[in-house]
Amino acid sequence: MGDLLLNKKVVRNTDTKLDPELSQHSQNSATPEQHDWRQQTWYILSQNPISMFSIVLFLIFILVGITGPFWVPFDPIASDTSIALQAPSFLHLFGTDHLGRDVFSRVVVATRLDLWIALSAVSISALVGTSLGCLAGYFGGWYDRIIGRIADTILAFPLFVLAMGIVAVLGNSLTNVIYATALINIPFFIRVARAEVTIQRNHQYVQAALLSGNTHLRTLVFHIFPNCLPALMVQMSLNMGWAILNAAGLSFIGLGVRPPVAEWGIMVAEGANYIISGEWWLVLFPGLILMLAVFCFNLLGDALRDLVDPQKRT
Amino acid sequence: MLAVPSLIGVIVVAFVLTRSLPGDPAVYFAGITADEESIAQIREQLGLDKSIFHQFIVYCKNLTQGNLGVSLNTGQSVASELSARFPASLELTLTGLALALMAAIPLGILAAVNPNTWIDHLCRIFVTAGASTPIFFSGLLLVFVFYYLLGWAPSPIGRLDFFYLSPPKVTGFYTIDAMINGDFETAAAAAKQLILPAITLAIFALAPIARMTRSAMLTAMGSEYVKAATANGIDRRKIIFVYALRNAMLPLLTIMGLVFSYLLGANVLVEKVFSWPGIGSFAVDALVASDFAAVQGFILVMAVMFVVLNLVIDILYTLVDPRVSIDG
Amino acid sequence: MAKPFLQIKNLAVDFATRRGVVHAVDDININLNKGEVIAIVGESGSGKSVTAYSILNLLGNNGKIAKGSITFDGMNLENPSASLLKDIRGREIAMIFQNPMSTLNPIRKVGDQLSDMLRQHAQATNQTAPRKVIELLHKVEIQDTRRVTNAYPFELSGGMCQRVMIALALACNSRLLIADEPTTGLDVTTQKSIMDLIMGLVKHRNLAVILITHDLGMAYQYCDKFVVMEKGQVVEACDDHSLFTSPQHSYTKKLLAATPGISSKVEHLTPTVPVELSKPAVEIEKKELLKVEGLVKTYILKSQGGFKSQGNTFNAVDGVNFTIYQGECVGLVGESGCGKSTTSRLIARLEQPSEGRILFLGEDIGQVSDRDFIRSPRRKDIQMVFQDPTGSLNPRHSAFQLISEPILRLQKDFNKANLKDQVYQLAEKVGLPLELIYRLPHQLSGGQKARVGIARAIALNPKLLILDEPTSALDVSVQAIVLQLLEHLRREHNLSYLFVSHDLNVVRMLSQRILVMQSGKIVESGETAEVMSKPKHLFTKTLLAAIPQLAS
Amino acid sequence: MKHHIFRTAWAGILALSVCATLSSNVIAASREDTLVIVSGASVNSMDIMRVGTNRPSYQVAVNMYDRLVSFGIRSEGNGGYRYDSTVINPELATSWELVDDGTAYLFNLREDATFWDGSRVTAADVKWSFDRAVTLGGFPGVQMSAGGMNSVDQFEVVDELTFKVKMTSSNKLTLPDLAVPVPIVINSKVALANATAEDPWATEYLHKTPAGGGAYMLERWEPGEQLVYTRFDNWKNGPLPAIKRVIVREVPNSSTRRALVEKGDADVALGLPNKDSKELSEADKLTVVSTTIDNSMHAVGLNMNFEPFKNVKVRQAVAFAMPYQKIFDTAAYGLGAKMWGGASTSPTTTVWPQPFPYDTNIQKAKSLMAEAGYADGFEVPLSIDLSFAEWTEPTAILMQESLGKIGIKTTINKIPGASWRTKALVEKGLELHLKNFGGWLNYVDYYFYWVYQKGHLFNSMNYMNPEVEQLVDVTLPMAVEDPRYEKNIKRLMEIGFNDVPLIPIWQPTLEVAMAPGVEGFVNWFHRQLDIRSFTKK
Repeated sequence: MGDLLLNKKVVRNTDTKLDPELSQHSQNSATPEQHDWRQQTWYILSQNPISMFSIVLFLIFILVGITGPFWVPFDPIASDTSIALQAPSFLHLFGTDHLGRDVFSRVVVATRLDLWIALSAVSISALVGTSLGCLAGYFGGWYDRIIGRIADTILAFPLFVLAMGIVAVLGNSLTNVIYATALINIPFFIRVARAEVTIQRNHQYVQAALLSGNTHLRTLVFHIFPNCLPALMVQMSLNMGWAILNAAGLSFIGLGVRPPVAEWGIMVAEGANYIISGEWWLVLFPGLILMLAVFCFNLLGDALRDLVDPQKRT
Repeated sequence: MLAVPSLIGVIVVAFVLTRSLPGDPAVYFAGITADEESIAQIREQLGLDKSIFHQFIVYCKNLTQGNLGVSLNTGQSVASELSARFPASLELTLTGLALALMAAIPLGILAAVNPNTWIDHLCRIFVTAGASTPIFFSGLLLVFVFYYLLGWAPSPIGRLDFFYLSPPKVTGFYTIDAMINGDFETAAAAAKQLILPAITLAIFALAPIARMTRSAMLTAMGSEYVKAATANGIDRRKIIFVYALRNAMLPLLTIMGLVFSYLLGANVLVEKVFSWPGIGSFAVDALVASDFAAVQGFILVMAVMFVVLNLVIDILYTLVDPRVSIDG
Repeated sequence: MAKPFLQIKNLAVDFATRRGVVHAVDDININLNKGEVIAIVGESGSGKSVTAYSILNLLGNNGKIAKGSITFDGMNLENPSASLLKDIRGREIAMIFQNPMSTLNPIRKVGDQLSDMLRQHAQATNQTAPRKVIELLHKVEIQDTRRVTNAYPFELSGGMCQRVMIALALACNSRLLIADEPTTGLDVTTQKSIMDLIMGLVKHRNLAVILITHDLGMAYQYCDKFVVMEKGQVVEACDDHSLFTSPQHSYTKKLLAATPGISSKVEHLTPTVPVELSKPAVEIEKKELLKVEGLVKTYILKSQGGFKSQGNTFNAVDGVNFTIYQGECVGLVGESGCGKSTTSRLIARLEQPSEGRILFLGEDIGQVSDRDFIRSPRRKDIQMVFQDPTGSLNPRHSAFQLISEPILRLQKDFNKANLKDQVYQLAEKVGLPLELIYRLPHQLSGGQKARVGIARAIALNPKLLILDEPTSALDVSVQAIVLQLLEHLRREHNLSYLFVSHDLNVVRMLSQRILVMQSGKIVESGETAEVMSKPKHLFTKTLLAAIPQLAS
Repeated sequence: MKHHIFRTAWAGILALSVCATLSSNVIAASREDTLVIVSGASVNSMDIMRVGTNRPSYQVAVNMYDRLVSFGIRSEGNGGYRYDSTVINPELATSWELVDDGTAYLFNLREDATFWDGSRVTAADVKWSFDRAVTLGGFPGVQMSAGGMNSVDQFEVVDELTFKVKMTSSNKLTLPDLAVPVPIVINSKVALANATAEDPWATEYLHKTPAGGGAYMLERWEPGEQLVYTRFDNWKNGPLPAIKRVIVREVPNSSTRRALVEKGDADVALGLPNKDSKELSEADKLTVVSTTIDNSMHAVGLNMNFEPFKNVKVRQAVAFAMPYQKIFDTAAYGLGAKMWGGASTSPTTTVWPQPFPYDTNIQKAKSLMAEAGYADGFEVPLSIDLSFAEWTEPTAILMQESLGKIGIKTTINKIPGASWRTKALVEKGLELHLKNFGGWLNYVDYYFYWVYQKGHLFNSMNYMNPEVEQLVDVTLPMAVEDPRYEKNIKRLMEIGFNDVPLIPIWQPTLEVAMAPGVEGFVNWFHRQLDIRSFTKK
């Protein structure tokens, strides 16, 4: 079927599109402005306050992640049992935990760790998943079948349990949490990359590249792959949020990073025991910040998609 | 048929994974005061003294006879554990999914009909916030507010409150079984227990469904056939619900499948919070106790479920979309 | 003077877009009486569709009528209430769109869609609807009503779908029909039957019709009144066919010249004959360049409906033989799906033939697998110009990168210092202004993109250039220039072309010989003049007859 | 189409909620004579002798089966009770005597005792049950042999109501060992009727179906969810329990358990975290029973295979660097008995466990480190068992901080419960770890036997001291009355004090919260639930 589709009828480019952007394009494009994309980006963002919000939020998170440890008011791991479980106050904005540690400082310092987990896990899975997905999408045949089966097999596992299993097997360390999170994200990148490449492969610039003497691999890497990047960026952003949730879930079960390291998921898990007894701040603040971070990445994914392809946004 | 290699893959990976779990089950189950001898005795009983390969052969042989082994942790045969617990998870997941659909599809349509307005933004923020909330966090908050503070919800102690007896098993869904049995009181009690955990799941599932509804509806609403139907003066309601929504169902079905299998996985955390006796909490306990047979059984059931789910989605697809036919 | 049936007065439509407000059309005036057929003609971006759509207020969320009035039979439509729209749409004013396949709801049975329409406008009740549907289908000359009623759109051909669309449009005895490029995307033979059907029904019912088209030939053949639009403005309006004989506006003239007719010549497609083509063409000496023998390409069809199907194959190309001589242009014509594109890809060595030989200067290049051909010294000798100038340019590469790509990959003695000169020369050769050379494809116009594609193809002085529908995505005025460029390049560099197209009129102008293809086979071949004037095969005859001509 | 489905579903849910509100009075009626207990633990078998039966399941042996004898119970005055290891009470046996020069016990069985099916309890049942315990292997065998019972030959049916246990030599542990949950009396007729050739001891049957004559019978057991007991009204082996029906529901989450009992949904909540227990008792609405667990300590283990810990000065330095009070306040919430700050380096009393002579003294710890040649400290992982994260984690974090002050850099290594046993107890490879051991039999020598003797399971420190080896071997079978006994155990304790391979922190407690009017929780050495003594007003 796929090959026959190449034979499909050429629909004449007529002006029936209701969206006058296209028509305007052909008129104005002879005199494109230098700041074209900047204007466009600005316009899209100003049209969509939520995207703007998410980008600002993202920058704040990054900033906090980088600088947080230098300006937090208290040592995030120094305990002082004389002030354990104090409610939020001016001194301790988010209160203190059962060891008298400042929750605010811990939440701030945890930012770097959580972002690092998410970033490294997603980078690994993006690298592996995209490579596999590109091969499957471009060469099809046995590549597609085998890689497709790999993705299916991973997906046939209950993913969270798979991650738990991996951490349980390898031991619960930061690295293993990252590996586990990376592994369960791989099939999503395989799918996106494969789908993207399959679409791009049918574009004629691919044939043009082959005619210009590019080998198949070179065509895939230097011609098709760059055009798949936008879609992959969107996926990466969405998966970042997911990776944070996953790492937090592992911590909640008790398979996360090691104490006394501050991490949002552990803090929620530890705090969970204190809700009923009234120490709500232990759960609430890390939980909210965790939620906000994931929220930010999800919206950021939207914002990126909006910039890349306004039609596709969901 | 296409699922067979995946299933085999799952079986092999699950086997290797569980065998590499740390801890020696023989030691664990020999009991607190066991000595070398009794540990060795138990190791032999469990067949752990054989080579890994041999163990795998035995495992496969048992599998073909429907014998999933015995969970060391709960002492029950894995098959009976799973058959008792799986309906619990399924009932919860399906209820969660149904709640999510009931809320998300109208939201998605609302957003799609008013794209880029404050309604759209609000829907998006609402559902995204839901998807961004860690499932254990929302579960804990719901319990705290609705059970502990307000007392509206029943205690989070599983499928039935104390004093109710589980209805005779027909489907394994307590609400349905109780109604079959004519015991509406128990059915009501079971439904009450379901509400909070199902909402917890639903909150998480809102986003993918609502967003897919929105985008599929936008695509459909922007399509040529909707334009043509509008030009032909077809009623707007009919255009939205018959023309656009039915077409939007197609991508929605795919996402529903994904959401469903994700929710089944997410049960692990919800069941922990709500003491729900499903397969998720079973799996976690088994994993922590290095209880191979139970972990393997769980993974196998989930994989089979995944395959069945895909099949169901395919069938639904063919029902909704005449262009798709069942391919081998 | 009585008010016209439909009057559009000083109409202006604005769209809010990402780049700010766009004035799509401005100051449009159109008058139409009952029984009249008016053509709105223009190239892409001229605003002809927007004009038509504003009548039914189908401007989407971001469009609005900024100025002017639309009066239809005494009703004001420029700012209609919801209830008025409900009464008008489909009942008073009906519409036919291009792409019939996507204009019908893909997952609703044709019969149901027809009865939706009937019931919506109270033309039928639940009981009478099935009977009425069949009546309607009969009216659009569909015999096989039972099958069609129960069919989904994808089960019908494009022509059949368009008939269903016509049935939908005519279901309510509406009084104005807007036909928006109703035959674009259909094969010429189907095109003719559809247009004949529409016009027959229209004349019969004395409807007023607005035909939106880019095809002057079609406008000439079917319409009484004409409006020519360019860039959102009406440049010329004419109430009779004098438009074609004595056009007033320069744009109309340009358009008329650029539209290929039965006798037009490539050098006359522009109002002034370009210098390069002023000299007569040189004679071609018969030196064989490419010889194709028994070429077959078989595809394995995926099963449909069944669980397993063996040996379900399909020959896209089925035993094709032909020869191309050096310096000659050979036209390959056929309708969609006839195998002409596959043939071109086989010869370009982008695909592996199933059977047969491709002799290039006597060497069977079909033996080399498509993967290895990249390293073959013949690779640079066979190049291709693609049909979609946008899709065939990598959106992330600048024109310079695009043109230099084959040089970097294939030129043996390539010298980095010379690269810039080489690319600049090529750009000059194809008439691409050098100031555009570092732009990305989306910053170029359609014609400029086509030039980049051609420059890339000729970068290594290929011996054979395959032109795969090189102008089908372009407006006629641009097409004219590109065709002239191609002709000029062939004469100057003694290139050989295999010109693949569905449009006989276009192929005819460039080709010395023509091959007509149908269902994977070549059914007729010969000298261009010979084939055009004395077609032998029935298919060729139908093809020729179906082309709308400017002057009959 | 879709909408109809939704509408129906909504209607259904509405209808159900209406039903739900109508039905609440029915529940109230059945609450009167039912006791609801929420527990974090999961019962996994009805048979204590089966391989893999977990500790929470011992409650089945306690409540549904009888033993020949039982320990005494005394009130602690706070609504709770504690077992009394010094008193052995009759249960199924009405009387017993030492015969054959003190090498055998002769038991007379109760005449009117019956199993649930009405059949009489005979000496044959006892023999079959005891034979089963020593034959099946695994835990029951080990426990029986702790009381000197290893072989079926040691059990003899004298007549229908007389049963004899023969010992190889006189042993003070034999009679107490018959009072632990393992040597239960099973209805051998029912069991044999369900035995097969491969399974002569009916393990499959008894695993799911108890066959006994204990105070309570099984009403239903939903593994992983709940266990429901009903009273056996014909029980003769003790005072008939007050509560007719007991529901033991599994609620893994401790804060949910607290909430349930706080809101009155449950009558008894077991295994509360110390913090909740403390708060609830301060709130004074519920009865909170907090009793120390006998012969048990939360402690730090120092592995002798780790080079620095071979030096006793380093061990003592660690003992002096422990932030005891902080840990006790934070991890134990002040509940339990302090195990530090002992006055003298040699024990003055025989009370066990008792405070060790260490206190937080960083200065002293530093100088000890310097003396040992570790002035610059060293690095060592600090391993904790994840299943007991509630106390191990805060303790570890506080320790980490404090040890840092004397140059010992630690990284905290969380080990899942499943691997803990292998890594800590079998491989004995954890350098520095937090551990707990509780001896069922309340004797110092018993504790030293398990924890300080070379090669024994709970000696995760690889501690080896010839004097300890010799002393334990001698003292273990020795009667408590023996004058050498006190001297020996004092010496053992002294060695423990000075050598500190194990640094005790505190003696933990069992925390139980009960609704007002509910009484009768018994703190058993086995820490499992005995429902027979509960009363409810």
